[in-house]
Amino acid sequence: MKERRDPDLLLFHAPLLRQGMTTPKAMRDVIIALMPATGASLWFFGLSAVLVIGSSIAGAVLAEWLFADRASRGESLRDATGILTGLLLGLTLPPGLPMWMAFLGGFVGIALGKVIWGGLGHNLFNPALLGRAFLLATFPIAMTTWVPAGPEGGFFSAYAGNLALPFMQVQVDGVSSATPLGLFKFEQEATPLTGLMFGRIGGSLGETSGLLLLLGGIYLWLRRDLDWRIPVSILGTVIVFSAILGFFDAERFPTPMFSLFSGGLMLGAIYMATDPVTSPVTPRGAWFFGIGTGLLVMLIRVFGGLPEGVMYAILLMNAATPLIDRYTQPRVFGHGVEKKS
Amino acid sequence: MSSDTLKQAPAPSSLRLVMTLAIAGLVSGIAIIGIYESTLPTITANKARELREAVFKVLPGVSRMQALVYRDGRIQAVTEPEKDEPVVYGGYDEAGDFVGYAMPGAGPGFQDTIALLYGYMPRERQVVGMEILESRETPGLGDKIYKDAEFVAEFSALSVEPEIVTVKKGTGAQPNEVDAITGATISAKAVVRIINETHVAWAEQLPAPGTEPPLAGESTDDGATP
Amino acid sequence: MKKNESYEEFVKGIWRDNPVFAQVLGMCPMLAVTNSAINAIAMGMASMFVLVGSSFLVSIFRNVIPKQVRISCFIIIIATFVTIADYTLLALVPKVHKELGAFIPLIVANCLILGRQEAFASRYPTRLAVMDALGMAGGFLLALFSLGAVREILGDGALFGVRIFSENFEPWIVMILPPGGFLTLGVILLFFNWFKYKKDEFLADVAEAERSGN
Amino acid sequence: MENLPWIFISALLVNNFVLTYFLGLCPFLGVSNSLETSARLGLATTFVMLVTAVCAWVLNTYVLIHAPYLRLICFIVVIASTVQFIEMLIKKLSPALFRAMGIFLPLITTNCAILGLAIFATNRGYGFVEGIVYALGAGIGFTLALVLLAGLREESELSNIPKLIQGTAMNLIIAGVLSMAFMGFAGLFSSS
Amino acid sequence: MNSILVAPAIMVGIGLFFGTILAIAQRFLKVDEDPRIEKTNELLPGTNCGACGQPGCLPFAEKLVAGEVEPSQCTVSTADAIEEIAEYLQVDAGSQEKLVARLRCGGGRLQANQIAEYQGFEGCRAAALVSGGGKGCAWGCLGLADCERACTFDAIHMNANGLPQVDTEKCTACPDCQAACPRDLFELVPLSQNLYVQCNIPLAGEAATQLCRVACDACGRCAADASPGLITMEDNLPVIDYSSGGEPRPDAVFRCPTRAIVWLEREQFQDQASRKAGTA
Amino acid sequence: MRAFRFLRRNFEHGVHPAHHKKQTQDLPIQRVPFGRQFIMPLGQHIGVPSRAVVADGEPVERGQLIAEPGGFVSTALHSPVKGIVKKVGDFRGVDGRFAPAVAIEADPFATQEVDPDAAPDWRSLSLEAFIEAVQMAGIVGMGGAAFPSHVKLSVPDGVRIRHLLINGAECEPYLTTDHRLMVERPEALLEGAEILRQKLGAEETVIGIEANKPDAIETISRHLSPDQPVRIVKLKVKYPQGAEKMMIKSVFNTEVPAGRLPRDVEVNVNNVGTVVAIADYFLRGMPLIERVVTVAGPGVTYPANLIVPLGTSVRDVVRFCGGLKPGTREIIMGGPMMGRPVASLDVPVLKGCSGILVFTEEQTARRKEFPCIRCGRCLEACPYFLNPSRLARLSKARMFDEMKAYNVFDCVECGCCTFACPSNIPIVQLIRTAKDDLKNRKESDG
Repeated sequence: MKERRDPDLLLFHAPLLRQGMTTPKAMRDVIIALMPATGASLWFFGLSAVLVIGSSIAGAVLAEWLFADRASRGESLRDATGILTGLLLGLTLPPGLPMWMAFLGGFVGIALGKVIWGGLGHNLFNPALLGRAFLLATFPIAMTTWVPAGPEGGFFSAYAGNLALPFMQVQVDGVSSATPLGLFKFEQEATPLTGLMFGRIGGSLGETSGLLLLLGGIYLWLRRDLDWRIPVSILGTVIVFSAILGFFDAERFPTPMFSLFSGGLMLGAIYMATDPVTSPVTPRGAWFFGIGTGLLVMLIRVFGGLPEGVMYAILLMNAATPLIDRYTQPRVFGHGVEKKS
Repeated sequence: MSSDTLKQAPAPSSLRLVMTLAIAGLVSGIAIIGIYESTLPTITANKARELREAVFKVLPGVSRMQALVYRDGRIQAVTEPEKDEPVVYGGYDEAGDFVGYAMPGAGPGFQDTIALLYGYMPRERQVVGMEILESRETPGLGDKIYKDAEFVAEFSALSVEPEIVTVKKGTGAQPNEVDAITGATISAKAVVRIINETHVAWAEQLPAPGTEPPLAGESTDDGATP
Repeated sequence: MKKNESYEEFVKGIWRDNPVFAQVLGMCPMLAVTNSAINAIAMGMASMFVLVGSSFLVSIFRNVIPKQVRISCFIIIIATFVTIADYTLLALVPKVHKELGAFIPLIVANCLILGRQEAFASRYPTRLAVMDALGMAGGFLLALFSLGAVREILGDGALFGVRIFSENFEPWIVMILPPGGFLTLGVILLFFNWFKYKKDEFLADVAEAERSGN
Repeated sequence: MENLPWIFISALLVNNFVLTYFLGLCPFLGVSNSLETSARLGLATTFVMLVTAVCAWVLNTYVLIHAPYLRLICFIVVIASTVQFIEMLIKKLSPALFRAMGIFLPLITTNCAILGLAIFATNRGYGFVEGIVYALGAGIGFTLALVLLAGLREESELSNIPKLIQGTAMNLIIAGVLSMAFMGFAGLFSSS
Repeated sequence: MNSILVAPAIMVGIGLFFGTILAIAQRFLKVDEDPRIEKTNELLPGTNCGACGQPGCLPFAEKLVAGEVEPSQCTVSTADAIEEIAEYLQVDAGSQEKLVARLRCGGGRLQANQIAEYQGFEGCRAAALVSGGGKGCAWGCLGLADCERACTFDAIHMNANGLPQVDTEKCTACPDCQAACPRDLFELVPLSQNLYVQCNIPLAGEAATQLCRVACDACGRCAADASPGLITMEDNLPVIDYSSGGEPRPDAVFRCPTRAIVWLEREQFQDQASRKAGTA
Repeated sequence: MRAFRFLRRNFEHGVHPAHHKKQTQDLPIQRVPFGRQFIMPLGQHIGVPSRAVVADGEPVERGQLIAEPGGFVSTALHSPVKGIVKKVGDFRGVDGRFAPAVAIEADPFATQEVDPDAAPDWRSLSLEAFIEAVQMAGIVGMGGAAFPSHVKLSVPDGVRIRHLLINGAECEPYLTTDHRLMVERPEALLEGAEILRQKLGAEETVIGIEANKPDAIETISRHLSPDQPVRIVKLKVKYPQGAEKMMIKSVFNTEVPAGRLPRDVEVNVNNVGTVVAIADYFLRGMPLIERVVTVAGPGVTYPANLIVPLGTSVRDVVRFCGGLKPGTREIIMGGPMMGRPVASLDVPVLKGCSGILVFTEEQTARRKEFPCIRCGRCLEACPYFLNPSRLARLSKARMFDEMKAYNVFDCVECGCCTFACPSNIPIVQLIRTAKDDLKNRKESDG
């Protein structure tokens, strides 16, 4: 047999096999997991939800596209992280927020939270939360104006606030309501648990239904896309903390279940705090991160001036992540083992 | 030029160092006292005017005032309160009759300490005006405690019995209830709390209505009445 | 010739060696008081007064002050000027003084001012020292003003208290809050870098063209 | 006296010297590239702050009642002398520490956080104990901010931050984000 | 009137008090340190590059003051700065010939053969680990810019041919690129030595030229023509002995059939770049 | 407690790659015909290269010594064929470099047999002589690392070996050489094990086999005589079960301290292939001149388990297996997790080469790299509990010195991290680069 020309051989360092899971797939999984909660927000808030979430995704994607260098422009869009950031941000916004603000939030979140750090995997703060923190500091009134679920005109009508002209003020809707946490903090008024679990309460688009968020979390856990330690430790800390407080003064402090299902805790603990890029990489670090987040959440909610503190708690723990990582390196195999005599 | 500064090795004596410092101190002391003395009258006048304006604002119908302190078990008028001594201002009308107290209070707000002045009429047991002197509350939210006319107006006739309470916006019906500010509940509550605390602190010390110290000359009132 | 030299000293402080953008000095007052343009200018003027005055004095006495206590002497001189500025502002514009609050005395601790004494005024003749101080303070003022203007325009919709947008403009409150200070300055520095980078690129192109031309 | 916890928390978190008052930015931006150095500098600054608080109280109580207009110049001179003294002490006791701090030890003098502490404490009329607590809160808050930033900066060395942003611009933006996160502490313990 | 006296009195009092304390402290806490060390350190460039063989500038300053090293051993400083240090310390500046880093390989993409395709982390050392990175020549430059990244002084840039071009003006002859090169191709050579062998292949004849067009095939013509002792063949490569006394001449270059030996005036590979521009 | 020990018969972390062993696990071992030219590099093992003792043109017999050990950590080399030494010089090796080797041209008419009487009587040898005999037989670890076996057997005074552990895990995907050896030559395995056990004075022999080779377990059990102190341990299927220290952890639940050897926990570990080679030498007189190689992978026409004389070129082996399929992109020597891709088909099969795998476009196309998102999968894969994510990022930033603090030198390059990485970052390569750089600098400093 005549010898053919040798093939062009490829040199690639071992190992040459791969597990099959890739980063973009993981990102897509998170988006899938968020679908039930997104669906619920559409159910409750109708067109408004579409407008707000759509604008924040548009802002995020535009920033991603604008600041990417020519070579990686397509790449950074394909890995779906920009869309995920926009979606997460959108779910934390109040339904009546002007579209331009949601857009700005998405844009700033990606620009300050991701692009300037060098893109995916290099940022140290959660971009979605950064965008939200920016919005909350910039437009405190619009960001804390909550509307009761369901615009008056049915599914296809939007809140007037959504349609404010760019850079212009919000036309406040006639009725505004408060979030369960706000009600509890300022009016000592507890919202029934069923409302918290199934929606129909004032709050941001994605936080109305705790149960659906939990469902997505379970999906992610099954797909192994999520470090289960973080949500478990955050939620656990919150439960324990509220239980202890409740032990001292059940009237004044919220019950564990209320703490668990109110506000953005579910959304934050399952989807934001677990952002792998900005949470500790070491398993022990993940516990510290979760416990720290839980404590800060309760600190701000119970003793702070704000009704809700999940966002700040996660951002603060993001800032502490490099330190946590550094001091929670696992014990290396064979280290610290006494030689058998 | 750098090389010859490098070579000046011999260290000057300690005495010279100390003397240089002393002379510098002397000269600067003189300069500072000079500027201080020359600006003092203007500054004092500015401060007095500011205070008076604030007092007149929180106590409607008042045109004269004097500082009052609690000394030797009673409230008395002083020309200049001592440092760190709690003080209230008595407001008097054109005729020199006592109208009410302007009471300064301070306490932690949302962001930082809030300092305020409120007018209190002991006879009616009512707060009749409130002015924020100092605060670093969040612009756009917390700063409504002085920017929101509606909120400030809440304090124009407010009963202190049994104490002032903050209620949700639009629900205040009782004379001792203040409508909170949407989105800035903490700041609003802080204002009310400061007033309550100040009121409690002074409650025992203020004399019974009608026995307030009379206007003691015009000395503290530098040029209020033309 | 002489004139050129002092002009040089003046100009370098304004742009090339701008204390804030290029040297990153004097950040504390820079960020703390620039929530409005007027405050920024007041702070800039006060700093200019202190810097020029102390540079002048330090330069005059530069050969008299022993090396070992020079820093202490500089500080005393600076603190004196600051106290003078403090009281003058308090007497003339009490409102602005109240806004600037504790940051006027803090001019003393502005590393720019002490740094200029140490690096320049204590080594060069009076004339150059004053020009340098004017340049540096001018640059500082410029930086303060640009930051203050940006923050006031976005944060309040106004400049020098005059509305420049329509009534309905939604102010960006973060701009007049502390984070806004950091972020705005960061973004301005980014532009400054970008500008320098473009210029360097341009110069490199020119040099390249020259080399290949030869 | 019951205000003490609030004073501490306020100086530590709510009104963090670096992140909301912009005090001590020079070392904040300069030294924060290494975690170890920044922790040491933070502790040194905390120590100097404590000393300053004591000095300020002594000056306020015994000297400045006679001449309030000398406040600034007295503070700065006393602080400068104290720092110089400490500098000598460190140089003598631990040359390694001295070398690690480098030029930043004398810079503590021009660290406005120190002077700011003295001035704020005086403006607020804090007494001796309150002053000490305030200094402790401010110093630990300063250290906290410094250490957090240092950790973030060390980590960001591994990121491929675009060349244009590297350096001060990036540090300022990180500081801005930190400052934004610290806004969450607003109102802490003030309502209870 | 009283206050007018109080102010200066307090100032003088404070000045005296702290002046005295510091003066006393100075006496008791004084650390015996040569002030010249600090000053010298200030005069040094402060790059802490280690080109001088010391771990940093401060240790170098200490050695300078101790007289253990010469100022000119700091290859980073400008001549003026070295002069200034020498003058300050009152020592001889010493003379150090300007050294630059030269690459002992001329086989870029256009010259050297590739036998397989490398994929993975872009870096020479990383590629060398994977069966030699696919380059046919096992001794030559891999062209993945480890040296460019390692250079503290921005003196090395990869040219279009995939070879590192050393900017002789910026090069301070620090050992960074030598340490970075997995094939150990960098040499620190005096700038004045023009004749240079740009190949590292210990093979002879066709075995060598099969791998690379500009490989030295060990024909020995350069050695035969040069003045005696100047060029000798060792391990199939010419070695130039500048101390032999014979004068190096550019003729050797023209005798070389593969252009493995070159005559360098300034930067390496300049002619290659221009030639490529001409042909392409 | 003892009842639950089976639960702990495992090490922590690790990964579960698909084993891909179906292709060859049931194919009996065949012998590859002798080719024309054999290249025997002098540095086939870890340690000092051997010293050639033959010259150009010299005739050699099959099994004749052609190179003697170059030092203690070095072994002898023997001619794989009867033929003529063509050249002693530089040839390209597996690592792409040129290295000294002996090229032998085979005598096409020779019967290529080994003299069985050359076998020394192991029972009469003293321990030292036995160890020297192992060295002179050129026997090295056949699992892939090619560490000279006699060094492992040389136990310092005062150290006792209680357990002889025979490594039959073969956790690398695709490879079936040890599997086939265990199935086809259980007697040789047990004989070799007995020789080693007696010489080491160990109490028992433990054979660790992954649970996915039931036929191997069954065959060996069948050949066991009840009086032999041999125990078979079924191990969980998990990579890298076959790594020495991991297997010790699995079998004895003991961690070998970092920087120490198995002998410090009274264990001696040998690969199945090594043990068979010992038996072949001491019972049949054949030094290490050939080995079993699995040729597999989607790019090879007829996958096989082959006995290949050392020095045979990959080209010859592949040709015997029916050549390469079109679209072949990658040829690996060893397993897919730790093996080396080769740059040319002319490189020879060496002592440590357990497999030749041929991959096509389909396998190589899936390695697109994404940025590290610090998901932590590598931390949960690393059997050494390192932080590969951080190591890789440090290495990318060229901060090699900082990597020491993260125990970079504890990495054994097993490849779990890279396998698990969803971003396809070549972590092992980055770590090796750093190690290489650090070692290089240490040498130049010293």
